[in-house]
Amino acid sequence: MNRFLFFIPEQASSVAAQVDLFFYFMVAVSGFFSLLIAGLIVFFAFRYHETRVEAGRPAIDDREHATTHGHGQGAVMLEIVWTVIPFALAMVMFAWGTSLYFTLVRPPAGALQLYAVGKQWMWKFQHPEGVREINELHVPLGQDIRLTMSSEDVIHSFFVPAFRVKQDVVPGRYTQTWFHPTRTGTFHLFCAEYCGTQHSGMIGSVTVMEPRDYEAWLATGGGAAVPGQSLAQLGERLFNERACSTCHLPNGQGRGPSLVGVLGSTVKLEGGGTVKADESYVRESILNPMAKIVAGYVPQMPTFQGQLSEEQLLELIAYVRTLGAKDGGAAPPTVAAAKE
Amino acid sequence: MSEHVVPFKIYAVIFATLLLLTLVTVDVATYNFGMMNIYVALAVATTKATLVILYFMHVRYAPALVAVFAAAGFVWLLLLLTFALSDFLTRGWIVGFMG
Amino acid sequence: MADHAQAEPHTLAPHQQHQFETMEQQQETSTLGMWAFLVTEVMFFGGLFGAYTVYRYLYPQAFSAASHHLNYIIGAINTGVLIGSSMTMALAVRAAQLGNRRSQVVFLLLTIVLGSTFLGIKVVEYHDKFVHHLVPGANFRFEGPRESQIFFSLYFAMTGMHAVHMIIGIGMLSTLTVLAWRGNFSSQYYTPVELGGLYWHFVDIVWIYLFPLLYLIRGG
Amino acid sequence: MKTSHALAEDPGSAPQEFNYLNADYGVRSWLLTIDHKRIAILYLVMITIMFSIGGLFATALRIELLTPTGDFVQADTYNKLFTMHGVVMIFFFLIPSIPAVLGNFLLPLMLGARDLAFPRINLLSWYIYIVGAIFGTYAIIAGGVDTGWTFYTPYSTSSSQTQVIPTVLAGFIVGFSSILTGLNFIVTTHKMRAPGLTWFRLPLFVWAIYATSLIQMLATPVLAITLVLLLLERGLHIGIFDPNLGGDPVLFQHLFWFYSHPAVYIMILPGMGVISEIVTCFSRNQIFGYKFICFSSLGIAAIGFLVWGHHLFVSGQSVYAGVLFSLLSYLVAIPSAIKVFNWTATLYKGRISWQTPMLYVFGFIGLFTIGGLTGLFLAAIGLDVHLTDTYFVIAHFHYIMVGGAIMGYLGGLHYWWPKITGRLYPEFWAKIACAIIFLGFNLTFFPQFLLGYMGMPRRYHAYPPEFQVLNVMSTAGASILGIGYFLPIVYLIWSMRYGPKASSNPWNATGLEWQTPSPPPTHNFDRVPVVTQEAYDYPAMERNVG
Repeated sequence: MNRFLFFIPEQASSVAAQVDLFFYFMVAVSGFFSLLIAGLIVFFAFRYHETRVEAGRPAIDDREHATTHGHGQGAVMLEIVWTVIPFALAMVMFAWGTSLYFTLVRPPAGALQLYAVGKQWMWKFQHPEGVREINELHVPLGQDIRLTMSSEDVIHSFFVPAFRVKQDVVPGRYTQTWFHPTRTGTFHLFCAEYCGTQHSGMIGSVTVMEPRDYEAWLATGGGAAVPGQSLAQLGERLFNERACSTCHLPNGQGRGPSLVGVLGSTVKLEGGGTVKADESYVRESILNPMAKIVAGYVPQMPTFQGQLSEEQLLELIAYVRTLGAKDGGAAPPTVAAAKE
Repeated sequence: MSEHVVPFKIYAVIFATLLLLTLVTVDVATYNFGMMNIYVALAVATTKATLVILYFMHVRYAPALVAVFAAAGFVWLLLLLTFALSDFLTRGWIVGFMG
Repeated sequence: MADHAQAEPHTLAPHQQHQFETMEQQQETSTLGMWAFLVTEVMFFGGLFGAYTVYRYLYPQAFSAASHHLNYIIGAINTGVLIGSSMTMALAVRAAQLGNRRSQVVFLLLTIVLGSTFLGIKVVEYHDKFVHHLVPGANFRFEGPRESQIFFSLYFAMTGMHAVHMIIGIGMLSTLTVLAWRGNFSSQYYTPVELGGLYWHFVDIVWIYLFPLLYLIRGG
Repeated sequence: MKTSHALAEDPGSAPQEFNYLNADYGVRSWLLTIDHKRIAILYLVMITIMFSIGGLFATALRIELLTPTGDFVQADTYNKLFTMHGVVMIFFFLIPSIPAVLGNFLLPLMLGARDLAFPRINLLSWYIYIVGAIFGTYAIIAGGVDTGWTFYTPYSTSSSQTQVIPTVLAGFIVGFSSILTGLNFIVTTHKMRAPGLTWFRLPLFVWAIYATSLIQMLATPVLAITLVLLLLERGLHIGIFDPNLGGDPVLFQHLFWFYSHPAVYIMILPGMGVISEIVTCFSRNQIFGYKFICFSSLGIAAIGFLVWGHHLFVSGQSVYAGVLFSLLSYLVAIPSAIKVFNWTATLYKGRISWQTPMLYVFGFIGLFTIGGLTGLFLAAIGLDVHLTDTYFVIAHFHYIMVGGAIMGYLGGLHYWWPKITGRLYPEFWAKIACAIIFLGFNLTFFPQFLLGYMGMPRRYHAYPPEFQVLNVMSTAGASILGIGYFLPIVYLIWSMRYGPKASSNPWNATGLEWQTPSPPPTHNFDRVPVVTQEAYDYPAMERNVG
């Protein structure tokens, strides 16, 4: 960035340049209208200042009189002009802004799936390979990255200015965001939703690495302890430990419905109605099993409210995800898979 | 003070209708019409409220301005409900949410 | 821009306030003011109805399950009682319009009695919920969906707010009864009774919606 | 027209006569008054105090932000400061500022009425305001509150350890003051107009106040009940907003912004009304597009109710609801644009004088234009993702509320000061103050747009060092702005005693309020005025001068 545009943060994601382009357009339009209005006011204020206009100047002729009164034909034309032109411009802004927004909220298929949990006042991240980080997030360059987020306490907001992404992290459900880093380096990570005393301390960094370096980093367990088990493996262990596996048999013959291929499918509910089985649905079904009963099953599952941490829930979901779709494939891509 | 004095008979008829509608709404609720139940219940309630407003509250005999005021609150409440629901009804629609 | 044309001195009728030109203007203004107030009341309850709508949409099964713990027979009886009180209130206003002091007082008293009956029945219902641990908070116990507590929270918030309005209404009616007894109103001036009536009918309307929304979620 | 012209030349308009200020003496005569003009003065005193308190909080905030590490106050103190700055400025200053002071004083005068429809309710509103202020002050003294003025759940209900309950009660109570004021104004406008004063002869200030009052009546009760639910949730944990019990915190945001976005228009619409009055008077011109301005006020009030979801673009609200709210937000921009163009066109071929109120008009139009246009950035849902909850938002709404609403308020206060007090303010000092405020304001808030795009989040006690230069500029601007605000308080109080006596119509303006002595008698008009002409017939007045 040159020094006149010092306030444009680094463009480190695929959408950053698009957002900035739209921003320049907005600045140009607003700048034009601001200068137009300011210029007219200054011009009129001098041109028609009382020292330049005689008091009791000759009566204005009728046509002009009507115009300056704001209800002649010319005046109505003016009103129409300055209603229609701003309206048209507003609709252009709306359309542009909305199409940009759809880019921002739709993660591309096959994105690398990472998890984040916000709590007062730190960010916890989990990689599918099991590596955990606090307030630092390492991601590979040039890859779509999807972040599924929840909060343990109050509302937080995941904000990386260099990526131009922001998404509130809401307790009790999952929200998501995605980005595609285009530049290696370390970038600010902020919490953007006020969350209490150390709100301004809930900051961290996102480090974008060459994929090769990222893999090496993962292999050493993020430079920390021994590389642990993958998220899905941890989830599978929980699935057995908490005896989920005794009822949710893969063949659908158990007391609970089979979870094979459930994530992403549409589930029929008892008493009519369906629900799209996303991560929030799986989460709700674990914590509050009575809320939505799958058609043909008896509501008998105990609640796990207060017995599982947000991280454990994410592990379980990572495991359920590996149970795959009905076509049998589609385990979440890891770095290696996505690179191919 | 030349307010319209409503005849007793009209009050009596309205009162009887209100009681009848209460019985109707209780009775209808014992059948399961699925989603229709709530619509029927709300339709009956709205009918009752309209009767109260028009006759007991004299809006039928009052200037148009009063009728506008009487309607305004309900219209605005509908705006609140509609636009708030625009969020909750469409949350599940997100295309490509699962990636 | 203006001429000072009207020169007649500003004399006030017995119940006329200084800012009004005529009694008629005063009466119309007061009525409009009451309606404006009722608009704000609709929006006040509107927030509760908004929360109710959203949660009923989100948790239909929990709401249905919880609603079965309300006695709809009692609710229906209470609805009848309240409609009856609206009827007597309307008749009290009519008596005021006709300048009939005696029936005015009688109907106002009847309205107070019916209103109090409603509140009495409500107390019995609240007591029942308390005994069965259905009051939201630390002592809430419910076999069934967790969100049932939200239903009961809204139930108490809505009916409680309604009851507060009833209590205010009864206080207001009592004042009106005393004034009517003293002969303050005539067929020429009965605005306070009329305004009291408008308020009372509004409280009735709120209940007309609360009853089916809270008590009658039987099927879906 | 001839009548008012004659009045303008009538010097002093019988200074010996009783007016509302000297009709009665003593504290009791003020505290128990039901005269709308005296109640306006009571409000003026209170909101000036509140503005000063809110200003002190702002000063502390700006000092704190001089350095990146945040070493002037602790983080918890900083959070309380910005929360109380917001609560005090919004609920206790901006919302009542123009309506309860200028509106209260002027509405009956402009309508040719003796008083508002319900004078006692008017006094009651002031007392409710006082009770709210007492709760607010208690909350401050008892340690303050740190939730932000938005009281977002679940932070406010289950996490914050501060004085949430008294603060929320303060907001709840003061809301009823606002509701009753709005109700009073609505009924007054409908029922108390002088003979001949039809809707399209009303001054535009009345239209603006009417539209404002509609919002106060329809939106504020929703805030009230939402705050009740918030109190219940905090006190009893009943689940309505608690995600652990199935509640949805986003629902709170919906209900809160159903009030709080229209509340923005409660703050700015009256300012727009003031501008319409002043711009036509000091350009000696008929207002351009009278009806367009009327309807744009109503349009803003109506559409303004349907845009609240643009505060929730990244909150987890549905994508489609977000798009809908974005579209409606663009629609509400159009009537504001119409107003700006009409004011500018009013200047054309006028005979403009640069009195202080007119300088405020110039400032208002410029700053409001920037504030409004940057609103378009935030309404663009794709751009809002980057900008929301950053300093860009802070800059935007301060351009509207400080650059717009407060400039309008100060302009109106100067314009009607001779009517309110019967004295003229010192023109020289007033112009100096206006210039200082304009410069200080821009220096304070323009850098914040840049900070916002750079990514500095709002409500940050400490920040990365690269944001420091702009923050120092902003603080420098704020100290200039502080001086600018201090000056009017001094010279206006001075003028009440030492200012030259004002005639009944010092600006030679149209409008019924100028046809009664300055200050007006208790019952406003000796005889009920009859209106025979449209508002703002300045050209006819000009011809008479010639």
